[in-house]
Amino acid sequence: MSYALAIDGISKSYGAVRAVSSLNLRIAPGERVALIGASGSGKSTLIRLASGLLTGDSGEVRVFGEAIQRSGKLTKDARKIRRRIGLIFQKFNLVNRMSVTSNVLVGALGRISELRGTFGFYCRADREAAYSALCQVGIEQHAHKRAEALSGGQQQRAAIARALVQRAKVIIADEPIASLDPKSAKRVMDILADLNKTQGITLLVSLHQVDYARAYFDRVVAMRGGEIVFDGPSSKLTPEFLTELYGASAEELILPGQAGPAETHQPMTRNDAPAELTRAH
Amino acid sequence: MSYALAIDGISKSYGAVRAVSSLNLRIAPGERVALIGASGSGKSTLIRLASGLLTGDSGEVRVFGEAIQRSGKLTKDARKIRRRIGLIFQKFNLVNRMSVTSNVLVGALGRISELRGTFGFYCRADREAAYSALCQVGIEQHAHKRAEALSGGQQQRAAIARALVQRAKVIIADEPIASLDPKSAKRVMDILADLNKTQGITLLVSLHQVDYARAYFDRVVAMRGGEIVFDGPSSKLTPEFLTELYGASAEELILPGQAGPAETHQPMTRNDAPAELTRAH
Amino acid sequence: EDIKQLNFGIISTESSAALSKSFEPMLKDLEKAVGVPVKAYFAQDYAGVIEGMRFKKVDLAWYGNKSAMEAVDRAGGEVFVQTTKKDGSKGYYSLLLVNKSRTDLNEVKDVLDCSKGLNFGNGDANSTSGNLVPSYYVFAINNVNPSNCYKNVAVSNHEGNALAVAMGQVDFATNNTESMDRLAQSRPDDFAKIKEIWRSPLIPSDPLVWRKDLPSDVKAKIHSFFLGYGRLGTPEEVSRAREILKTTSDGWGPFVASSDAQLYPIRQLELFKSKLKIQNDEKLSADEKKSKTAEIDGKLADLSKLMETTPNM
Amino acid sequence: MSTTNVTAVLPPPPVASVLSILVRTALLGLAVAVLVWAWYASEMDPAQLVRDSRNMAELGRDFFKPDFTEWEFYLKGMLETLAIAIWGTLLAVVFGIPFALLCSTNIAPAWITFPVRRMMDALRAINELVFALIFIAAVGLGPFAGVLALFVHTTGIIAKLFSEAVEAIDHGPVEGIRGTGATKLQEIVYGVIPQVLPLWIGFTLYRFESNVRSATVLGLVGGGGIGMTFNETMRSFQYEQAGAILVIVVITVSALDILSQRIRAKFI
Amino acid sequence: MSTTNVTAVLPPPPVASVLSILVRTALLGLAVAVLVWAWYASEMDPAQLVRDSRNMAELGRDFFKPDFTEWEFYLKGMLETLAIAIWGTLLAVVFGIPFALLCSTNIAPAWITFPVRRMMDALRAINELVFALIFIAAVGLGPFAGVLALFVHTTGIIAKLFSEAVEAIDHGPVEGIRGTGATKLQEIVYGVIPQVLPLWIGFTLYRFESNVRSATVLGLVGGGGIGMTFNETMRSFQYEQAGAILVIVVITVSALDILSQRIRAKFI
Ligand SMILES: Nc1ncnc2c1ncn2[C@@H]1O[C@H](COP(=O)(O)OP(=O)(O)OP(=O)(O)O)[C@@H](O)[C@H]1O
Ligand SMILES: Nc1ncnc2c1ncn2[C@@H]1O[C@H](COP(=O)(O)OP(=O)(O)OP(=O)(O)O)[C@@H](O)[C@H]1O
Ligand SMILES: [Mg+2]
Ligand SMILES: [Mg+2]
Repeated sequence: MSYALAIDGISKSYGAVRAVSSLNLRIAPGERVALIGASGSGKSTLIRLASGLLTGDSGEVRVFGEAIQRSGKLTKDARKIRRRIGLIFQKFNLVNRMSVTSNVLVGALGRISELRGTFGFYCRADREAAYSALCQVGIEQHAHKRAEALSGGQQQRAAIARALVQRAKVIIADEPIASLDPKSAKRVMDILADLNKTQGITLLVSLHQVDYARAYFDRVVAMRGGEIVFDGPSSKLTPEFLTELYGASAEELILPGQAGPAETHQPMTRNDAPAELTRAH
Repeated sequence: MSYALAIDGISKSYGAVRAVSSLNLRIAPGERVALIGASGSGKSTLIRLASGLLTGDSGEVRVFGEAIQRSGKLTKDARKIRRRIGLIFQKFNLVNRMSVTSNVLVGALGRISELRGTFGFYCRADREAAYSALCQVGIEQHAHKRAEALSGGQQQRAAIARALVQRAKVIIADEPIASLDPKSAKRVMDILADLNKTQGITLLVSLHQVDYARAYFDRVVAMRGGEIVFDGPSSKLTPEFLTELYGASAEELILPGQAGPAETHQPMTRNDAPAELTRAH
Repeated sequence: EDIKQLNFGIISTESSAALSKSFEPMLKDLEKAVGVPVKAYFAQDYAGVIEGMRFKKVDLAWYGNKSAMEAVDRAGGEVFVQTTKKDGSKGYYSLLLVNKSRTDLNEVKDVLDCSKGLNFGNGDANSTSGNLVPSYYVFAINNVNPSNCYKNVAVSNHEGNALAVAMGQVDFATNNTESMDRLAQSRPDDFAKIKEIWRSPLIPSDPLVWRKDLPSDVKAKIHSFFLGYGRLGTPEEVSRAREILKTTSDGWGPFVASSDAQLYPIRQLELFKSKLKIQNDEKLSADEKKSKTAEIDGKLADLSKLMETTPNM
Repeated sequence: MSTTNVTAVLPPPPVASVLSILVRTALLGLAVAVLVWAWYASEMDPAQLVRDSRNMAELGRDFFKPDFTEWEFYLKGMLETLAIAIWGTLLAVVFGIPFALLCSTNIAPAWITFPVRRMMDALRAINELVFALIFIAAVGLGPFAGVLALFVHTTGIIAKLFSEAVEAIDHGPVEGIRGTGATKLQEIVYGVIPQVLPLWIGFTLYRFESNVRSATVLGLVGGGGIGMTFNETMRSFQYEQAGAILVIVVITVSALDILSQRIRAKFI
Repeated sequence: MSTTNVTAVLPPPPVASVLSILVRTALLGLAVAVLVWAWYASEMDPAQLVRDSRNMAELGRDFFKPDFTEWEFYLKGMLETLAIAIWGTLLAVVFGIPFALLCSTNIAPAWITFPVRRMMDALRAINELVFALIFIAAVGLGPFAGVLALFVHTTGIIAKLFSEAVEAIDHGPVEGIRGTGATKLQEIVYGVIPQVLPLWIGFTLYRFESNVRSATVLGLVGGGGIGMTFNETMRSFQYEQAGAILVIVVITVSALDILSQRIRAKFI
């Protein structure tokens, strides 16, 4: 069986900054993986590399066994492969001047015929899928507004709806709940978890909320300085490790004023050789 | 004594949507106020109204007794008054094509002579202030990069540094820690709390993390559908009220998988008449 | 008025590269004779030179007949000498051209037949030889209005018209002898496809015009320079000047004296033209037409009188 | 953690090498030298402008007594020109858009943008008269040759202006579309066009307006039009008539500009 | 909460009133009618183009034997034109920027933008020849009059193009600056200009290039230049020489375009 996502020795530098440095990561189909790490640790860069929106300086990315990029070049199939990846961006990347519905319908482009997609002749089923996705994230009443007229959280949910419409096999999301209130955040995470459970969709989601990572993901990958410094079950995420990861005291990290939940976890596992300790499948 | 921020009966509609509807809010100098509410409840609109970036359909906003807008029109002094308000935007609003330093130095414009500001002749003290603000938020090593080359969290911190350089008497921040990892978030909140304690700077900060609201703010204002539905000490924020506010079960809200901390708080206070219950000063 | 520099406007109808080079020696000699620097401007459009003269920014100019008329009328100019050709002739001819393959078109009356539905390539409204002369001598005299007579009247410059005839785009077109000489040299193939079916009376060669209000001592110096150039002085000087003239512009002989009277025939043509226009103007009532035509006829009569009393010699 | 009082030392700005400073100084010097040279070569003399400014008023006044007796003729000329400009511009836009995309470095690879840009440069650089002549050879004198000449020349301009707008877009939305597995064309349709549309509309109406004003080509092809009529009135010094034509052109251009604003407003 | 399976009903799109549908249909019909009218008015006949395309090739071929014997003269003409275009464009940019800002509906209020836009419309609409004549009256024949005429005309164009770029900016950064209490001018300097700079540079070099090519004005003022020389070669059917001049112009325009790209690349 091939991995849903297999990243081999990928690196990306911006001038002197090594945003991602010879990183390996394998995710099996149906896994739920959370990606955590301090601001600037390379999460977004990794996600852009994984989806072939950015080409690395070296290394390879395979999705269900097919390479999307190899040695700094996109493969011919990159576009086809991307259709299987539902992407949610940190900055939403909506088209401001289009309506929310049009933005969401774009998710169907990969599925429908090229000609119909190009001219925007979506069929009824596509429109229904778009509407149902908007309902799922709870912004159906804004369907006809321009994207730029939405509030921050509404925009983020529109971007999520676009990825839902895509019906991808893998969803890669970059801080999908950063701008959401607790209820909307929970709703979005529940949708993703449900997709995972009922349809076996693989999830790779970057997060800052360690608690969400614990609650919704069985596996957590932590990055620092472009490298993976922890890769294991979320139950092994101890306050001590988090202290090391972020460099502050553990109680402060999880949430100010409540050190409680951390105590229930097992002792910290610090992992400096992430490749070897990657969960076997 | 005049209020640091006094909002009287302000309303703003977008077509049929009443984003903010005849809202009253008074904040005394030196207060720390958190603004919470579901996505789309009108937090950003309120913040833009308070800073005079958006004119309401009616109502008045006064900063330290001076009106910045009145009955849908900016006053003549709006620009001068804005200098006293440090603003942090939900979407950062940095100038992508300028360097981080230039973006942060812009915070000094209100302070220095118009001519010098227009031509960008900042003096050494301004540059030092900018650098020190970058250090405070922890992105001094990115000072010479273009703003768009930063990661999401780094951009957010650059925007915060800009507000710090402004040395405002009031800081109004729209989800300043949404894209930040726990450590950076804590660091930013600590800076703000410190400014409040040592310099008496008034804070109005919108947040989605109820726990941060509890830990850092003495007063919480909750919005729903453009109106204030709670205004009181953060200790009174009970799970029951939050359930009502967001419409989901309380445990789910605070954080999935940990209902613990909520139990230590006092019983819920639901407030449907915010104007009367506004804390007296 | 103190003249520190003579501004010489030259309407450049041909290669200004060659033209400016060819004028250089003569202008040098002029400079010596007048004692102030001479600055030449080669403009393609006479409007600028004429307006320049009106506002005393141009002191001296070489114009075509029509533009000289404008300079005299609106810019305080005065004709003082006339150029001649190398061979001594004092002018050129306007032509009608057809394609050699058109055996049915051989003389003027062939193209005056309005029933044929011919396509006519006319010259620019302000071209003397391309428009004015044929309008009078071909159309006005024969009582033909081209815009009613032909299937299509296209307007172009000389070259465009010649090419249109060669390519068969129009059935006949106007032109002049000078343009045809150039065409024969540069595009003999096209030239060979064209035949001439009509030639106008002589059109006087171009005049030099000065600003009437130039100081009289300057005027005197200029006048004597041009008239004496290639005529007065030692035999060496004369032959040198003649050599220079031969290579100036498209080859000149010595200048001959002239005056505003040179323009009388041109003015006549213009008046005839406006008369024609009034007659064809459907917006005018019969009475208006009559009074306006009478006015023009009066002017024409005055002109004829002038031509008798003060002819241009 | 309390706010640390950082010793306020400016981080050293990225070091500019001696070479790059030298190069910059040299470039600056060159720019100044070119400006000075051009000043003298153009015989600039602002003092004279002030000294004889009364002349300008005198000449300008001639145009301010517009004579509209021939207004029907002018209007006819305006309509002729509009007809030619409409098709010349429309064709240019239709053909210019694909070329513009092929010229944009953020859409096409360098080995395509380079030759296509040079081709577009040539279309602009080669005088409209040449194209007019070439088309006269094929279709004869008349407005059609004018349409074709305007079309070819305008294509070069549209391609350049459009492509520079494309190069200045925000890449986020395009990546958003790309991430769904959309084809290149779909990326353009959904990610690029919505962003550049207001600018493209503005450019198109600007070029349309220029084509309406353009007289040279139409003078050559014998296509008639307001520009030619204007040139004729100028040549015969009928400034009153010229003034009247200018009034018509100014009104047309203003109308187009207002139209342009209203259309763009829908897309901004 | 599990994902609800919403009955997939499309929300009714904002209702278009019967009136607005009627208006839209009418506008569409009008547009088609105008296109059809313009088609016949321009005597469009694509078939003829194909039929006689051999003529085009024949005529075009004449230009492909460039004759460079006079190259020094052409180069001199090119330099003259460059000098005039440099100052004409530079002045237009300097004066055009403030006007562009006053034309931008997102910067100035309507009671300012409207009259200023109409003024700029007039600068574009009034033929360059008129300005050239007016300046000749003040400063006499020569390149300076050409500079002034180009300057005035180009100002109208620059103001329009620049202001449309300004109207298409992202407002976020501007609000970011405004929030600090910056003055209007500072908002423009820090919020607007960085966003539009790449486009502005492109427009400036495009207009510079157009001014280099512009011959009409220079023909009138007797300022010389390559455009005039080109017209002359065309009039005397010296297509080989014309071809040589075109080669020089194409190279210059390409060089300017490449320069434009390199400068813009620094700001994109
Ligand atoms: N420019 C606009 N045009 C139309 N509607 C708008 C516009 N801006 C905001 N709205 C609407 O007004 C409401 C309040 O928006 P606002 O941005 O204030 O919400 P918010 O509380 O900041 O939400 P979030 O937490 O998602 O940022 C939303 O329903 C939004 O769709
Ligand atoms: N285009 C770029 N040019 C230069 N440096 C860049 C660029 N993009 C990212 N970087 C740098 O690469 C590093 C990793 O960035 P990345 O966006 O992957 O961080 P991140 O983990 O997503 O952070 P955040 O949580 O703040 O979004 C950062 O230090 C950032 O400054
Ligand atoms: Mg990121
Ligand atoms: Mg908001």
